[in-house]
Amino acid sequence: MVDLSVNVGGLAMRTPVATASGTFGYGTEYAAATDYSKLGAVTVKGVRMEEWPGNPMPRHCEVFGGLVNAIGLQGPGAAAFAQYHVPHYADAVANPPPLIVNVWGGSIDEYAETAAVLSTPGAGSDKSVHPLVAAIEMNVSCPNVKAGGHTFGQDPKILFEVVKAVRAATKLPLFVKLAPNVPDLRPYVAACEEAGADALSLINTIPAMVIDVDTRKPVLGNATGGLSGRCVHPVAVKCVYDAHRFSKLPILAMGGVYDANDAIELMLAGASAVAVGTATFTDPNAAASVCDGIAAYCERNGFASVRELTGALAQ
Amino acid sequence: MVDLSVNVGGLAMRTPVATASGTFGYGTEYAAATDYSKLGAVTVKGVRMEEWPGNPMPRHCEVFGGLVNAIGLQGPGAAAFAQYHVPHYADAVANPPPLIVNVWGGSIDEYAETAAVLSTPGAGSDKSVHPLVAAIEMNVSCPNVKAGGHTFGQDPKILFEVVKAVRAATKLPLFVKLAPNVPDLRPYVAACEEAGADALSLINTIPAMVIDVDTRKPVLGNATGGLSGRCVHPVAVKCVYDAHRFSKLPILAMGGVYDANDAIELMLAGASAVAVGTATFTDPNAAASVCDGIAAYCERNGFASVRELTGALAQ
Amino acid sequence: MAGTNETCRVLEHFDAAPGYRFMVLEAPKIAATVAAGQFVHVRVPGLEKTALRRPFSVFDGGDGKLTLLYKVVGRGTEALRAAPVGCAVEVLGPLGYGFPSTCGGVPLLVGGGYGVAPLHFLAKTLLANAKPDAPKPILFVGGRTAGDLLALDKFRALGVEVRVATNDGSAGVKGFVVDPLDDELIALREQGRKFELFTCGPDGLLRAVAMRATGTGMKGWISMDRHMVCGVGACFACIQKIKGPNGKVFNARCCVNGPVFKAEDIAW
Amino acid sequence: MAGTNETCRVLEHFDAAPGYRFMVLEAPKIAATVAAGQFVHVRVPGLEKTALRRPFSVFDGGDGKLTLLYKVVGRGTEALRAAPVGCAVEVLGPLGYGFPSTCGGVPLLVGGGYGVAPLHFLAKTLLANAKPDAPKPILFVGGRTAGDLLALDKFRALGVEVRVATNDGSAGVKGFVVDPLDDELIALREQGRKFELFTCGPDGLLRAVAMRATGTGMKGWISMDRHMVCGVGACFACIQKIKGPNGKVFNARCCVNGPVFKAEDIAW
Repeated sequence: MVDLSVNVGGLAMRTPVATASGTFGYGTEYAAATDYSKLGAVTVKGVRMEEWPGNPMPRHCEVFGGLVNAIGLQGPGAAAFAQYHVPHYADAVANPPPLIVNVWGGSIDEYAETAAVLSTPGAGSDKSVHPLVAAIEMNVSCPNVKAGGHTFGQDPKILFEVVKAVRAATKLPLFVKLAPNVPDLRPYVAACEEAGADALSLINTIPAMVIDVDTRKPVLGNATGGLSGRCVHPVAVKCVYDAHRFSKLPILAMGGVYDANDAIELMLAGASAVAVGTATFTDPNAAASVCDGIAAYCERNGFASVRELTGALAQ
Repeated sequence: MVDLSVNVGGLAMRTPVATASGTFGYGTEYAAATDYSKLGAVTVKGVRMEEWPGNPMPRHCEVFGGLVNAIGLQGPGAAAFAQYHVPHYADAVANPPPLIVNVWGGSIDEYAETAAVLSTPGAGSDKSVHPLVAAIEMNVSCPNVKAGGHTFGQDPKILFEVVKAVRAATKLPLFVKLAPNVPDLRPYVAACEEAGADALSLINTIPAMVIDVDTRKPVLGNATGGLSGRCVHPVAVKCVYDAHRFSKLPILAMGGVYDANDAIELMLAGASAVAVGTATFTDPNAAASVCDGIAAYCERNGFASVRELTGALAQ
Repeated sequence: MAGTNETCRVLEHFDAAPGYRFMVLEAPKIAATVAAGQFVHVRVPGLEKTALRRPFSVFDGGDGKLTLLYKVVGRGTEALRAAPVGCAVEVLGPLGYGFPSTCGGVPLLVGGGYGVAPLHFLAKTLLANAKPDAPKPILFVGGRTAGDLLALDKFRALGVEVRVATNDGSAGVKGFVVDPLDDELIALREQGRKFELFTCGPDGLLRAVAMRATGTGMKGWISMDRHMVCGVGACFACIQKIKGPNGKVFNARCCVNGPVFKAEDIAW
Repeated sequence: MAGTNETCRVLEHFDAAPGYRFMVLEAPKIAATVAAGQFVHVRVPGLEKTALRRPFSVFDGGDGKLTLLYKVVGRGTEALRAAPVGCAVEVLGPLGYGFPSTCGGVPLLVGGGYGVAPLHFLAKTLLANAKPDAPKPILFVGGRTAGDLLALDKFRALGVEVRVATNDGSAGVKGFVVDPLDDELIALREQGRKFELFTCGPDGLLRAVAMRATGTGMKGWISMDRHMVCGVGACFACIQKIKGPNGKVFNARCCVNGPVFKAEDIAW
């Protein structure tokens, strides 16, 4: 029996496989097609303080090997999420994995406020608003909202400030989700480390665009969007490999994980756990299959614990 | 009859379709399978002053929707290129399209020297070493050589210095090939503009990596490489769209062009011409088919000149 | 409320008309609970492994089988067309909220193109649940030309009266499907009879039918055709502006809050 | 020197042995000029549109036809296996420098696994060009087990003597293919006869054969098996360190400077 449990920056996961933000709703939507026992965590859609309508339609476009989306972080707001969605998840799912709440805002204050609301009672408390709210994942790299995410993640100095503010607002395990489209991840990773983040989430979608040559208009209502899917996987492996070489922050890796090999590549590159995202749209059971495949790989190759895979490149 | 001719930063092209650097050797390798009359320019493999061996094997890895390569700019050096490869191209190809010479170096001086050698006689001359050497494309964004390319392109200040130095060394049309993996293209484009570049080439490959889970080693001899192929196309469209909105520099666009629609998307986003790269490996005649398809599109949609496509998004 | 992901065998697969196909699937789990107006999310065999699923409404369900009626319209349906009888297809369903299973008045079904698919299942359901003296459904169906009219024989076999309009007059009255519909609405008003409207088709038709519902104060059930990504409400890609219970307009997900919405709730 | 991109019809396609396939293509343009040791670059039907081509050496060429012998070893050859007779396949070729077409001595052909493919075409070529009294080629062929020995009947039908070694002794002598080869080399030395070595197979075998050539001062022709990307020298992905005319080692492209190299030129 392979030990599948991992601990990523203080978040205990029973398997190294999570779902990725924006692809698994608030944890219940895929319930009838999901084997939750194989999931180490569920990352929910991005939440900010206020309800947010998201972008105009169309919000997605399939491309070869992937998907370009510009959903625009539609969400119910932190209070409604905490009051309605979290208890609903707790009720609907038997033996539910812990939630990683993806958080964003239009200002540094809003990031901190949102994190604080999810960590009540008491700012800076290590008690969360609900026992299942187990970690915060800061979205500082969504390419689809002008005011939000992206701008906070593209300058290491601002990144440091926003992470520091959230760190002060919550004692929950704090993940920062970074963008792959930087010349060098180092200053961004260093900013997260210095500001007190517990872990990194790598990678967000890659800024992308599709034009309809017949109408001569952008396909997406937002004009541009973010690329995800199998085609971004080699980019994710490279980012994880880089981050792992120059930082001790544990990494939750996402980007084109469709099968166990995709996940194992990311773990060998340095990830402590992986998240399955776009693949779920094609195969609702993708995350569970990935988990089974990782266990089989460990068994086959004599790894007693999945934790041994992290950064285990052969010399 | 649609007018297919374009002029990109002083480079006159009889069609808006070129080949991309690194995918078409020195112009003659695909000769028997190529209809050169459909090509507006041929971009040759990267050249620096000295002969360069490139990276260890393996140098490539196929991925779903694309290709990760780490060739590492193997090349004969500028003198050998000028003395042997250019005349060979001139001899072997009837009615040859002009050459865009991709240039790189290990230092700002080497960039300038290489450009000067290709522009002899006389530094700063607008006469090139051979009438077919028609433009310089500065490679400041190759992810596969440590000392070279990449480092010069990732900091706008250094980018400005290296472009300025090459600008002083040649009067040939000067293209700068930029990386897509930046948070914001603006400072990079501005640096090229201020340093006197004539055009932009967008995009280079995206840093990427593939790991063999059986050997637990990176597949590539260089460990990491660059992703190209159809899967990067939406990223290229986004980069071109951005660059065209905040700069008047004409754009030669490359990145996942497999068919005419792929090319037209890039032109509508703002490109003046496109280059076909990885697609040629699958279909040696891809560039010619793209050219035919662009002409048919113009005909069908009432564009008298392909130049009308540039940035022609409908409102 | 997400459906089961069932591996289904193709039992039959044949042309409904040029460019339109029927696919009959062995789907005991999904067929056991599927209701008219719900949809299924199909992983198309033959597409690359990363290809998104395609949503299809259900033409018929029950007896362990599921019948889809689809138009060959793009890359996905081109590939689906080639799926041979006997091959396995992954189907997620049943998904979404469908039509009500009973009707308080004359059921007026209005379909455009392959929008008749869920209306067939609906007609069958309404007839099965109707009291003996209840009025039978009437199908109003429109298309550009006679070739766009699908499965009318199957509606007639259920005892459904079919009224046809084509833009080119090649079948039924020349004009739009709302023309015969409006004739019927006037007749029903003169008779003082109640009715409900059920529709599926292009957005323009949906809106026209919804206006008839809100304009007469009768119930209108509008099935929105959107390309869905997840099919279960997880991704928020297939939104439609809907008036919520508090009167506030919000971005509802067609896959999980719909695809069938009440006419008066849609903020066009 | 790049080849023609010819759309070829599959004439025959059948198992050579379990896991190995023969494919006969109608390829008048390529077959007209192809030489033994050259290869072709095949766009595999059924793979996604972006898939790279796969290189295959030529088992037989001429009479407008091209015969390939390949091992089903990965995603590309798995897909190729399914190509039905009659289907069209895009083939770029002939590519690269092959073997010489004549031999100054006893032609010793040494093959491992599907490495026998170009050696068959070579044997046929040498026999066609040989003077009547010239020594016939001898094929030394090795594999892990008898199942890895391919097309030996076709070599024998040409009049080629075949000497077999298998690691498990299930056919021929138990051991490595160089064992019977070394026996022959000793015999030829004792007889004072010249020979040339021609080989294709795994790198270990190539190196062993090249050492026999350089160690005896005889000519050795080594065909390198590399996964090629462009196949024509454009991309520099398939390099091998080679001693140039000036003695300087450089990264030669196997596709265009090879795939056949002289034994003494290879910098292992």
